[in-house]
Amino acid sequence: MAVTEIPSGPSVLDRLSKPKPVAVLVLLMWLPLMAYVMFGQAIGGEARAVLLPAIPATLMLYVLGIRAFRESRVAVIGLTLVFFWLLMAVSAPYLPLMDPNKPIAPFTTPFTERNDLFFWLGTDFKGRDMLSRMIWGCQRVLVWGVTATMVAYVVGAMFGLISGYLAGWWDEIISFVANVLLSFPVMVLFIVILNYLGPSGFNIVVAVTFASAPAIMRIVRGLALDIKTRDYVYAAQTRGEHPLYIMIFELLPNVRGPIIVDACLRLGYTTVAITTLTFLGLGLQPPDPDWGLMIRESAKTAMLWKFSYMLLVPALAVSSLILGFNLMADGLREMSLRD
Amino acid sequence: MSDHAADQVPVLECRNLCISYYTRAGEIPAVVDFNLKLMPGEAHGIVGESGCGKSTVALAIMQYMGKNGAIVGGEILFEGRDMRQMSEEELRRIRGSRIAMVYQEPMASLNPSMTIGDQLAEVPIYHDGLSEREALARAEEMLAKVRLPDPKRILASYPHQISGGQQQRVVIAMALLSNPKLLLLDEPTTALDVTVEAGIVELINEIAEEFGTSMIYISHNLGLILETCDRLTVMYSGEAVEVGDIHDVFDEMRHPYTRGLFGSIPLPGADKNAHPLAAIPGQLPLPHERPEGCNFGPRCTFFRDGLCNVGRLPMHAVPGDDDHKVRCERFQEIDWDRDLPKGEAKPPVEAGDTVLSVENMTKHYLIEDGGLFVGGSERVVKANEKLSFTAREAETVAIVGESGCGKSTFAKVLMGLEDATDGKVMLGTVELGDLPVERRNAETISKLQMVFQNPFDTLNPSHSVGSQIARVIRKFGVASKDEEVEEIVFRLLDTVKLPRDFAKRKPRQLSGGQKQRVGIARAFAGNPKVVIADEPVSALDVSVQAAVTELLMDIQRENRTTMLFISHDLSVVRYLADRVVVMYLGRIMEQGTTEEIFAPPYHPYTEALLAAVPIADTRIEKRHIVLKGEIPSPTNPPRGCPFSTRCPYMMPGTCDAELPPLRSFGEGHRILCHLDPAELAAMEPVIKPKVEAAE
Amino acid sequence: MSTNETSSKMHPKVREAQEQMDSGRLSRREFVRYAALLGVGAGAAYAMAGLPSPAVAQDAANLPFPADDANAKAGGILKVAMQVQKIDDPATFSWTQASNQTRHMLEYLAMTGPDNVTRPMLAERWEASEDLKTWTFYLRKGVKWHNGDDFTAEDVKFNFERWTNPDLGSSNIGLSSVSAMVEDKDGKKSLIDGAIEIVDDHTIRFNLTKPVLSFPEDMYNYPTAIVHRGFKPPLDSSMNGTGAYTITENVVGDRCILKKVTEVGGQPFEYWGGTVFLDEIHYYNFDADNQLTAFAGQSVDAIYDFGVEQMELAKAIDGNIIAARTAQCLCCRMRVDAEPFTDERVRKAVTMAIDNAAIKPLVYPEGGDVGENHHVAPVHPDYQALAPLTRDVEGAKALLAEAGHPDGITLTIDVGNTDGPWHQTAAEAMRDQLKDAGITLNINVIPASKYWEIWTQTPFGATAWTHRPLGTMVMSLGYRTGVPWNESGFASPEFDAALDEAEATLDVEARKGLLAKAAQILQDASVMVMPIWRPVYCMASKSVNGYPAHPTQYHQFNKVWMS
Amino acid sequence: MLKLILRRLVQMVLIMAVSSLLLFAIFDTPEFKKRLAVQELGGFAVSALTEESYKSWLAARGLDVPFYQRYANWVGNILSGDLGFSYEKNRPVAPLLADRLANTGILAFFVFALMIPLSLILGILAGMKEGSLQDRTISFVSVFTTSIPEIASAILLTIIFALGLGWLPVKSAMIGGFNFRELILPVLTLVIYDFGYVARMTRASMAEVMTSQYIRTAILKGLPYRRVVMRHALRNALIAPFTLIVLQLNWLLSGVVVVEVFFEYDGFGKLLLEAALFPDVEVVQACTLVAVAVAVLSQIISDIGYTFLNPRIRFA
Repeated sequence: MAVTEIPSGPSVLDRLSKPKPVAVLVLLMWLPLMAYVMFGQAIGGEARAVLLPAIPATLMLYVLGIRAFRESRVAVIGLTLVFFWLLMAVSAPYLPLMDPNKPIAPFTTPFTERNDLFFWLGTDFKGRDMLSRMIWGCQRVLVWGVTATMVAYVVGAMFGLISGYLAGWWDEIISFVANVLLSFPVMVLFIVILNYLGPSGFNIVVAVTFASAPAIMRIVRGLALDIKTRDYVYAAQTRGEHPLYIMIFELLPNVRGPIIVDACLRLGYTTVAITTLTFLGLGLQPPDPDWGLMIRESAKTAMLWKFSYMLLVPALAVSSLILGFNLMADGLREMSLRD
Repeated sequence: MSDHAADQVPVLECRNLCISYYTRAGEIPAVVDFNLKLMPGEAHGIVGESGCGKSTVALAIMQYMGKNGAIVGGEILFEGRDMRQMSEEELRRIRGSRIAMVYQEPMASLNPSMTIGDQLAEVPIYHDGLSEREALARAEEMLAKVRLPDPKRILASYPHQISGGQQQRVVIAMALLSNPKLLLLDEPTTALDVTVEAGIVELINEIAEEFGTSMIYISHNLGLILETCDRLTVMYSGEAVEVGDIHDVFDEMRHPYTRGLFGSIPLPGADKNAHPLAAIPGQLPLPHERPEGCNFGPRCTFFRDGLCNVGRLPMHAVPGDDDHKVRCERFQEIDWDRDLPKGEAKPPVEAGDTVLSVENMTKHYLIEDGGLFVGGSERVVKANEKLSFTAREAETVAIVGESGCGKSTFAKVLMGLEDATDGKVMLGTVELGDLPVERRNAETISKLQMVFQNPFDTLNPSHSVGSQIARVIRKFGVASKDEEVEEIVFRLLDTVKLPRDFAKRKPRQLSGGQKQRVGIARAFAGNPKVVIADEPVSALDVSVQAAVTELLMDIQRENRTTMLFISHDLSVVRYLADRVVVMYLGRIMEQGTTEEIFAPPYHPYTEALLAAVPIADTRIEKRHIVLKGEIPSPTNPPRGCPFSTRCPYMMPGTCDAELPPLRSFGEGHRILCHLDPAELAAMEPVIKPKVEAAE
Repeated sequence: MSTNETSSKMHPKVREAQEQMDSGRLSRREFVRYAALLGVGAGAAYAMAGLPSPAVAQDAANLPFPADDANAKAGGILKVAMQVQKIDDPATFSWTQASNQTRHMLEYLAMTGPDNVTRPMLAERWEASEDLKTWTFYLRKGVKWHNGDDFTAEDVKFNFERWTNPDLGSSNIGLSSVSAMVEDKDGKKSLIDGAIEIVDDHTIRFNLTKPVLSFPEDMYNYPTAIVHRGFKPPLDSSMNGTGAYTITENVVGDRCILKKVTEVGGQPFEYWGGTVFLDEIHYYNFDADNQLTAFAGQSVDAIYDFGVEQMELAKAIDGNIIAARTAQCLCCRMRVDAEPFTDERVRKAVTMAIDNAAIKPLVYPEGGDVGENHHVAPVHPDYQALAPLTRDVEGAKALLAEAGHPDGITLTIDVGNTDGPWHQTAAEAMRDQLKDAGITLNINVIPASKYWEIWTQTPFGATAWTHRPLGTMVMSLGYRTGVPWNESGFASPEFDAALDEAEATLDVEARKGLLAKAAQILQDASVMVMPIWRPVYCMASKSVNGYPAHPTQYHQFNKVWMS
Repeated sequence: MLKLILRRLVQMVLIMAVSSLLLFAIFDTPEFKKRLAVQELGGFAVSALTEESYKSWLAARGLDVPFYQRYANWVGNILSGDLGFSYEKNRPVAPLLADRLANTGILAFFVFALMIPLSLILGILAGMKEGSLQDRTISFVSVFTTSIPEIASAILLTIIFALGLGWLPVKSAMIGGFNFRELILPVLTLVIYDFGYVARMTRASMAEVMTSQYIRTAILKGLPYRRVVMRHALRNALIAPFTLIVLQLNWLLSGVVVVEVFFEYDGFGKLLLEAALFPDVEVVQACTLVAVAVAVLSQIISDIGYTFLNPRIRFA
């Protein structure tokens, strides 16, 4: 009877009274970007048109974000850094940049003119414009990093909820698997998985999921263990709710808050991981620009004071994005502590 | 003692003390214009509800304001010297030696990674320059003075190795080590069980006598203040509203809030039908939303526009008594004898047929002492042992007991979250004992609902109030169309006296009392037959408690619902219960009607419980019974009678060997005790009116 | 050996060649190489060609090495950055690097110098019969093994027997000289009885089943190092060679240390090849990413090989960059049996839309040769230029339209960067050019090891082919119908016939023409885009003197000295 | 306690068994074997091999039997102390791994020697006075440094100290034997990334302790501030960082990969990456086992330490 009932949403009242403009904006920004980066080639010629709605959406989200975070200066700085790169990612095809893959004038130092073109950040060993590569380079890191983190969260949260709420054998098995995975140093896990699957964005998602989900699962499990002792869960149990309903509608929304901070930090870790793996040759593959790839390629060619800009540019770019995520996490934590 | 010689210097004097906190929202005044004069040997109580600033005062006296608090005005004179002018070093020398403090949560107040001996010895080492050995010897002596058994063992223990009551005694010993002039006690017994609390209160009173220490006793419990203090300050929302001799304030209160407080607490004589509680309307203002003029104005029945809400109100001395002051502009216009707050009397309700019957219900847990693979030992925890009682329609049955008595387990079995090990639980004709909630049908589930203790936990913070009530309505099939459900949600909100637009609110926008009302609405949404109320008001402020209690009773009365009221507070139980079940360590020690329970013959445990509960009524005299020791752990209960380890009537060889017989005294009144029925019947009442009225 | 002595026994083909040279059909340089192969001493050959002989020692020893530098100082350690591989069995080496590790310990019968002329090494000289089927090698006397044994014909025979034993799995069995001593017996290859004759201790004769001109050249192929007759793999267990140095430590992936051999069994060791200057030769394993940095930091004195992408970096470092022309290339071949390349018009459109001459400077701004979409390089002695290719975008579009792709076509090329990121650069340049003809080229970059798994199967792939001394060699390895390395699936009886004819023709000029015919067939079939013949770069610090640049990247450090 | 350690060890063995079996299965695909052949023989040579000679090549390397059989052999060998043979490096795994672990050990030693005092002192200074200027400065610096991934800080340090100022060598291959100067950049890189994290955790722990009620008790007992911090706060505040630092061992095994590869330092991480890419199965196996062992052992150490430092558990 009650056991097989499929849980329904919290309530009509709740749903009707709350339109979610932020969610709509996030989707407007994210889906085109994801489509562009993951399936840009498949879309073909005018793929950049899909990014058109994403640009205003990103700007609006930024304004909303600033308003929401205004209490914390740290968070605002972090948000600004992250949104700078998001904006670059969605608008790169529309910016007056040179083709990031086109060899123009090799080894042009920054702020010099060559072939009647001015190179703000110089060019790399193939003569590709560094400014353009840096800006285009954020697309793949952002898209794959965020996607990987999201997937890891979905998987981790799912198992965490099951493990924490249902306990017993579920917990034993899930916790053991998590322990096995956590016993591998992250990089070892990445190397083994990517080596097996081969390097690609989708496989990075898989690898990050394997590496991050156990930790997320532990956090969610801990939260679930705490929340399940709350009276409202007790109330749901005593009115005979299905465990699935309790996990999704009673636990999950309350787990959400604490893990947002963690998610921001983890976005940073994932960005580090993707850059590092790409540097090691296990991550994203050339020729499209990517920061890790820029480092990888330049490490061969630029180990000299006068060429060090080739390494410096991607290194600073990736650090600024990670700093953005970390500052956001810091600010969010600070704000949550104040409440 | 009331006429002090003029040359006597007060131990402590606060003059126009103002304390503020600095937050994002700016400066929030926590305490405004606070005055206090404490003479040597005097015990002064500060009473008030949460957020009134009473603990802030204590910490301000210690000059310990945290990083965002500050004393913004006034003076604190300790033995005539302004503490605000003292250097850090001077303060350090006073703290712990001249002024000492006892805290609300003893466990958190002791360093978990240091032995008690080390923590105690520090005080004489740093204040009196004793060597470590001397200091430890002094500590041991002091532990003995606070009646701790085996002081040597305790010195070597870490805080977590001793019980909560013992921890509090350690904290008190620590405070007394340097023989302080002034002792600040900040809710020292709130975290403890009633019978343990009684022991601590007794100790405090003895200290006051033995050491002659001046004390400031902070509490929300008027009864405790009455038992410990000479003078009293009543605080409301950052201000002292009434100050005076304890008897003056209790018997001739001159502030509407003070009187409201007394009206809200169930004193002996209150009765849910004849003399229901009179709740103070409204709720406490938030610190940054205090009204102009009198803070109590918006809730006050004597409020007068243009008088009470203008400017800052001063304290007025009550004519004829300089020591008695009130912060009220109209106290002289009010007829204090006539305008007593009174609830509306209601006709008593006739109990109907038996709805719930529990028969020999037993619940045992198996605890595995985890071995590496197999072979870990198993222990049985007898959470509930042979519980038997019945509850009739529209009846309120109170289940009384302290922590570990098994009342929560019992609720879990009833709600179907645990299976009974043995025995029967019948709801009407449905046997619930081995019917877990997943296997119960919607009708059975909806017949049995629960109101929870903690208002902050009872509602899911992520969903709106309306949706949480609506879910119950749908789930129990009361209605399914959106409009109908909405209509019922609104009606329920009306019933619990909340505005309809609360449906859209999230729980965090509600106060504790309001949340509890929503919890009640939710419990009654499925038209239950039986409602289990697990300490529904114990976490609420006194002035709000009454309103919620009354609401609960009204709805119950209207729906003829059976209520199982779980509580440790005998005052509330006496007020609202029709019948009472007293539990101790998983067993029912005594059950009967409320009158039977509160009059002899008592079970010795009931007797001790009654004696332990502080009563805020000067006209009542209580017998003095303090139980020794602590409640044993349910995982390791004593042999024989579970109460035998603490029972003043303990008969060695009998009580600690065999389970006592169940003795019946008239219909339904049963006592589980070895004592002779005659002996039980010969007991004197614990509470009786004072023969001689206090002056 | 004097010039006269040589000329008295001069091979008739030498006279033929000399005539060709005189009539202008054979370049002087090629004559020298050719004559040397046929047993004429290199010095004599240079003399006959009227060319100044490079500074090769002209003393009686007839040494293959350059002459001693008068300023040379003995002593010192040469440190080279190179991948350090395992060296269990020289006959089964797969990579040049391994042979470089052993080259100064284990020596060869012949040695091809940087001038592409092959000189006798452990052999003192050789003679070929007129039909080029019988070759007699006269071994150098006085060559000692490090264990004190004399080097004899037995040693040589032992090596040939090893190579021809298919169980060993040596790639030498595929050399045209060695394969001409092997027969198929019961489906198993084995050495023909009597193929190797020991004439005396220092003379050995080989009887071949077919004429082979390149026998001496084959004898400097990297897996043909001569080991002691008592050799048992692995080499590490008993280091024994004829060279001036011996390996004292070989840690794979880390270092290989060679030290000068000074004494053997208490006796001083006298190296047959004259003075060597270095005390030690060290190879250190560095990632390509790090080798130039290590060089700049003076951790090493020389670099085995660096990619063009590192050229700017190398230039910025103080040192000599040494470039050599090679026949190493990137063969962007289309599989003629895979869609859409089954349609010749599509392939043709691709090659027509690409301007090889424009790609080369993008990939290799310095050095290298422009490819002609077939597999014979200008450095090959049998190369003959074809009519220059011209880019024809409109023509390509028209062909595409004709083939049913009027709106253009999307192709994907697999690039493994097996030889460095320049593969990708070349592919990107192709992409940019193809765009003009409406061809969208997706570049699928995959890891090198992955690429080797699919290199023969992928429809469109960029494969790196290494240097081989002869055009006929590589053409028959890669494009004959059904051969294992035929990665394009190209099958043309016409081509096979032309190639057969070229291989059987000994007349150099005729051979060139015939090979050019085969090349033309390949080019016309548009099987590949071959944009570039790449140069190899190595680098040595200024303190390294006489560091030779060899197109095959073989190290010869006997006369190198450190200042 | 002993039981807990035993349980952990059993768990460790179980995890090792499961993970190594998985690894064997993973590396058993024909693609991996082919890749191995390509690495050893060259791409051209492999495709010229006949089916038969490829099979004999597999047999020569013992790759022709099913992976579980190889696994069984391998386990047998492990139990008899033989960690296997490296195809790539052409030598037994045990001495190879020992060499590399020793190098990484040296690296780790200096990292910890620098990181522990630095992060603890900074963390305590920051946490002692939450919200003060010194707290905000230290906090910001530590967020900032943790935001620079190893690869970026390696680059920055190299650019500044090696390429720019020329004070330190660019690479750390140590071909001339152990050279302390070559160790500085890798150590600094790891320390910069990691100390911020530990400092922040120490700060959080210290700040939490400083706002706890027992610290209030200690202050209101009239103890000097020094005594409050040193005797009451530190011990409790250091429990969490201690366990964290021990667990950093596990992190370090990840961090060293990129640092060792970047600086060409012959340690465990570089070995692992090379072996995985080769694919040198038995080396990967051995490395993984070591990594798991380090992870589990550090957990055990951290558990024991936690118990030892925390009387609440020690005398439970």
